[in-house]
Amino acid sequence: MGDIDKTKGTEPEGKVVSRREFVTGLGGVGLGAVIGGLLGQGFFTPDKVFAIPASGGYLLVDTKKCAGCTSCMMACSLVHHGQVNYSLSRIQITQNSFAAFPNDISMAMCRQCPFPACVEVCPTGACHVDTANGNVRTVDEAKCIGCERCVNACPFTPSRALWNGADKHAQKCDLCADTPFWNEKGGPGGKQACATVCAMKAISFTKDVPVQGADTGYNVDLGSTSKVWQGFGFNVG
Amino acid sequence: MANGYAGKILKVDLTTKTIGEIPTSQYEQWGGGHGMGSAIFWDLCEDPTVDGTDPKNVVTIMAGPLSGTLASGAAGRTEVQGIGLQSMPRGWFTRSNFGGRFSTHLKYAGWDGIVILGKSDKQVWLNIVDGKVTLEDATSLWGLDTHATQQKIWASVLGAPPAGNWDTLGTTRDSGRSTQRPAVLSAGPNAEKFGPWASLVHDGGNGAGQGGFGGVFASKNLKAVSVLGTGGIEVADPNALMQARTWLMGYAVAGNWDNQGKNVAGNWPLPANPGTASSFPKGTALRPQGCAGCVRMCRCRSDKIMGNDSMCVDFFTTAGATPEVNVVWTDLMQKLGLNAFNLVGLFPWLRGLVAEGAIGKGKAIDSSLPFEQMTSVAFGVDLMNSIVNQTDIGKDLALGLWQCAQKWGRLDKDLATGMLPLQEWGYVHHYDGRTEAEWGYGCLLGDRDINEHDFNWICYWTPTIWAAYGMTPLVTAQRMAEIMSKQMIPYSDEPNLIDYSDAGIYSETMAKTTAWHRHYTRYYKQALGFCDWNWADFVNPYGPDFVGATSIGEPKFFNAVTGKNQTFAEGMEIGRKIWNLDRAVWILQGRTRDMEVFSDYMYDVAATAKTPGIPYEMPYTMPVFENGAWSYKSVAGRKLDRQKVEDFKTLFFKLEGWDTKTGWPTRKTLEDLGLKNVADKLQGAGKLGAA
Amino acid sequence: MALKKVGREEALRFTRVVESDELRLPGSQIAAGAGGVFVTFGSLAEVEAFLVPTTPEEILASGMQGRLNHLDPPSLAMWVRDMIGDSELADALDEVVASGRAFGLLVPEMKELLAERLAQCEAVLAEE
Amino acid sequence: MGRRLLIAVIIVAAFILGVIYAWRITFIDGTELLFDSGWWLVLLAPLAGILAAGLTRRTDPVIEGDRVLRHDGPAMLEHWTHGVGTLVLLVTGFALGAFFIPSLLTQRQVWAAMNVHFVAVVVFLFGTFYYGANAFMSGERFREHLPTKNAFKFTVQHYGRLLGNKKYDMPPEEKYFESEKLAFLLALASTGLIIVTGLIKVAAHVFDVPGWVMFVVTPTHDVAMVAMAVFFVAHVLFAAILPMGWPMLRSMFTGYLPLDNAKTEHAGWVADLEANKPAPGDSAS
Repeated sequence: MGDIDKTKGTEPEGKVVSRREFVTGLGGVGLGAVIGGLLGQGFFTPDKVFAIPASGGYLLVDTKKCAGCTSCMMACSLVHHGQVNYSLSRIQITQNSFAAFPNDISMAMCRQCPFPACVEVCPTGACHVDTANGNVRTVDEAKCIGCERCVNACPFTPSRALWNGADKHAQKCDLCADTPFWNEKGGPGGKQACATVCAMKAISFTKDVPVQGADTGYNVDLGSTSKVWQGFGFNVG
Repeated sequence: MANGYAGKILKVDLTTKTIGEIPTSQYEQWGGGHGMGSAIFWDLCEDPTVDGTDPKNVVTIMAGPLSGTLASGAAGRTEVQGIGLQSMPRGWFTRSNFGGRFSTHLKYAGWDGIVILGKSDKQVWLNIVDGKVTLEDATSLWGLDTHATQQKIWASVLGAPPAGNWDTLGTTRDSGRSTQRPAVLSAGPNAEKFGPWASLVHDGGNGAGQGGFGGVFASKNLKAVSVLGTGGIEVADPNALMQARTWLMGYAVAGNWDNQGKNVAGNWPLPANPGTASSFPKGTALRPQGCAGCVRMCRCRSDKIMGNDSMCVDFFTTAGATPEVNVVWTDLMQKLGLNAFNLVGLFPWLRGLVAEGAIGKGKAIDSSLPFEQMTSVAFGVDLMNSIVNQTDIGKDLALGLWQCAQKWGRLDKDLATGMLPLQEWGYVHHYDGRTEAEWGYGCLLGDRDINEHDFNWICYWTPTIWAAYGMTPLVTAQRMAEIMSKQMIPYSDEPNLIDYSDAGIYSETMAKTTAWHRHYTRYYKQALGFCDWNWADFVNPYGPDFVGATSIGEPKFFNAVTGKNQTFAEGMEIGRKIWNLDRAVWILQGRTRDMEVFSDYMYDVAATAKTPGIPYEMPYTMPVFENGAWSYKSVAGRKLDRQKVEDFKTLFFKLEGWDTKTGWPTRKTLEDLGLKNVADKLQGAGKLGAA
Repeated sequence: MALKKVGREEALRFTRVVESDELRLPGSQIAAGAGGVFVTFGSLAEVEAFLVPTTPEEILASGMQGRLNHLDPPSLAMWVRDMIGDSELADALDEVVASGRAFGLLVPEMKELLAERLAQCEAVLAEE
Repeated sequence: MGRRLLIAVIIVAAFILGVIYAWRITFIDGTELLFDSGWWLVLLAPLAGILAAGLTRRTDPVIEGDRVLRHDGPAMLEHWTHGVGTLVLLVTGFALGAFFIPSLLTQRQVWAAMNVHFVAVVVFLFGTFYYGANAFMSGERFREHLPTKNAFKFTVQHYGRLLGNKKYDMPPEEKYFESEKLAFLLALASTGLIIVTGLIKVAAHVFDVPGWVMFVVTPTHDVAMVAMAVFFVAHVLFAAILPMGWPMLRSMFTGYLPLDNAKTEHAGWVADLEANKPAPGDSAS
């Protein structure tokens, strides 16, 4: 520091640290602290272990009972968003009239995975396990930054986490824990709109972890034991 | 505005290739569907007297406020209107209606309906993805069947065959996404060549068959309409809609799976249960399949891709033809886009001609079709192909049944005997106007075979089946009459509305029944889209004391979705208004009272077999009120009396406020309905009814 | 009930299809959705195939797909006697009809009789 | 001069490389979000700015013959880092889709925009805190930006004249126009808001910030962005688009303003400099 520091002149008498010294110190020390901290963390703290509680409930679907009426999709968007809208539905039914039963319909419901990739990859904790609602895996819209990692991370097709282009956030099945347009208690402890409106009883709710079957659904039979069902003679379980 | 409407109606002029829109609010008073369609046709069709193939013909494909919602049965229907090619002596302004996913996607794409004007100079198909509407080249699709066409269009809209993944429609992150296949409505191969037979087919087997709209499409050089919607429809009261839905499920198997004591087989069944296997070969693995938002699921999909989405008369059958044969015929019929109901009438006619020795190799009507094996797969296949390719008798049949009979010089003869079962307007006999009066009158005073089973299921089918086994229904005829009178607002004070006795079918009460049916179906079924196999729900095993959902259910859904506060009676009044507007169109087309007569066999031949020496009557048991008491009685073998039918028409016209001489509405009637402009136009044409 | 054995030319007669100028047996196939159509039969085999034992519950539970294949039992007996010339079968049918029960309840027995006769004829014709 | 150019080149190169890296990383490895992996840079950048300020020696404005030294090197550094950073932040920010505005980017481009946003954040924070620290050290460099009692009178006079109203003559503006000083307040406020809310948004990548906080923070960030955009557009308009600003624009590269231009535009300031009393901002020569 070759030249004369005039700042002293502007300092009150008796002051031991000049503003410049303070600024320089703050910058230097802060810089050091952050880098040190980072290195320290890098070296000494072990990687965070990813461990989360199981969901308090699951949607169970029987693809062979699905009639493809998509009422579940309409109900899902209706109770969550106040509108009927396939693209906002957290359960997706896809069908092809020209395919052979049972491959003509697939039911894409969220499985509330034990190790939810969508939650794991979320950079901001927006996609999280909602401990207040039976550990259902859901998205806190306010925290979503729109990176769509959850959408891409879902191992199933179509992705169970979906992008809401209108409100610009990801969303997924919350087992109806948060349904502002429906006067029913939802969530693992309550009712689910899709199961409520399903005329074929192809969707039901269970609290025990179902056996994760193929992408098309679980290997379950929700109806054929019913005498009514048998009366129709579909020749399928 | 959360009222169930998308807010705009798509207007496509094929001549000028211009895409426009009409604000839905302009037609909201008509409810939707048929009401809006008729009003739009009235406003936009310069000349309703032209033929259906004329570029001036206006075709509307309408959804309604309930389309795409959870309003069961109403969510999935789409109403098609325009001047048809099928009816005789002229193509009346007519309607047809199909199920599936089409109106749902139309609404989600932001449209309450489609209006098609003019004629394209090139073969095109209409591509709708949300707000983006384009006309695409259809030359490569023109000769394809309806199924192939749909699959080609799916791949074209999505850029690749559907993979069940999220497709981004548009380029940006926030443009719409969907996992769904576009909903496509397609005409058959070169449908212009067999117009009166040509239907419009959506998915596997949702067809708008009657009227020949496939031919109308083709005449406009339009092959298909595809729509994919990634948006939504805001509902006025979502919670009320959820409640209405679960409430209605209580009236169906859907809400009573565990109710073994009351299951359908053990009690009075519903008009539509989950699709049944009875039309399929034994052992076929099936799923029930339903239109968007349904609770009934009346169709099936099979493990052999047979009869997918088809139902009812799609499995048109002829004696001895096994299900194995029928499903093959059904799928071919759907692919070719042929009207199943014409085939239903064609078979008995051909059988008669064969029995007469009038048709066959070297016969008066020369044909090399294998008539010796009419129940074989081959016969049906050859027959249908002959119509579509205009080969053999197909080149005459393709003109339409009536026209063909005329060409063969058989029309009067075969209509007199009923061997050619065209009950009225050249439409194939469906339910028998001689016995089930409201059905016959409805057709005669309208434009087509009504195909509305509201009374049919409860008053005819169920009693008849029980009677065939020597049993009576669990609901007495008297109880049935009580229940239905209560529901048949505004005629609830009339106790004898379902009296099908020999006297009853000509009575003023039957005029009221017929009027109620016309008004109810025009609004609730064809404007709001309530499905024929869900509604009217008069008598229901799950309802309190067997009382069905009708008159409570319809407004419940309508009000939940639209936020309006409409009563059932107000809806019936809109139905009357629509019915009068349609009447006005027919009148401009040349309708007069004296045209409204059944084919001769309805008056001269009882509903009996035509085998001399062997008496036979088709079973027909219905409720009658005779000698002060209700009962279920066989009314089979009844003929109609010409004069009494004419007297009935007079009663009916009086009731409707129409000129009894001409059957034309009076100015007062029209103005009371707020149809002054209609009255003026009729007057201008010199066709206003005299007060 | 048991029908007497039939000889070869009887078997040929009973299994014949009536000529196009002969009387055919009328019946109807009525369907919930599609309405009713008249049908006629020219042989025992056709009639046998047409008769479907079922119950009203089954038919009604089939919703719009429900169908009833119907013919007039006395006429059937008459036609079998006059056109097919099988008086024994005709008598047996008359006996069934005589019970006065409704059509639907007669179907199984009528079908059984026709089937039995047709089986006999088949067996006889198969011998040579 | 050479040293200054070198620094400039280095900084510009670093920035460009950063942007390129941000873009490439997005398309090579779609899971890489710099706000995740590099959040700590967001902490280092301001501290680096502060430290740099502490080590910086300033040269005060002085008349050299027919030109006036208006901006020393550090002034240009803080201006351009802050300015270019802001520009990139605004562009990427809007591209990401503020409020109800839909993003016009594909999913991948959204990633890229986020990563480029990150790089700009680092540059912006460095520059902004570098200025902040400088201002902190020399009250005058801060004060000279603040409006005086003349604010209203001068502004009316100044722009009245610009608009060709002869009854006004050019007011004796200081180093900064009174109007600029007014705008400075807006810039100050919006910058402050953006930085605070922005840091919270970054923190959300590291800590579990409650949803309700983000519910407030995100819209606030957007509002501040709009305010900043308004200021930015006005600034560019007056300083770069309109011809009257061109000499000033040039001086932001050369450091010098033609004396006569300064005399007409900043009479008050030149008078001070000529009066040769300790010039305003003469706190660090």
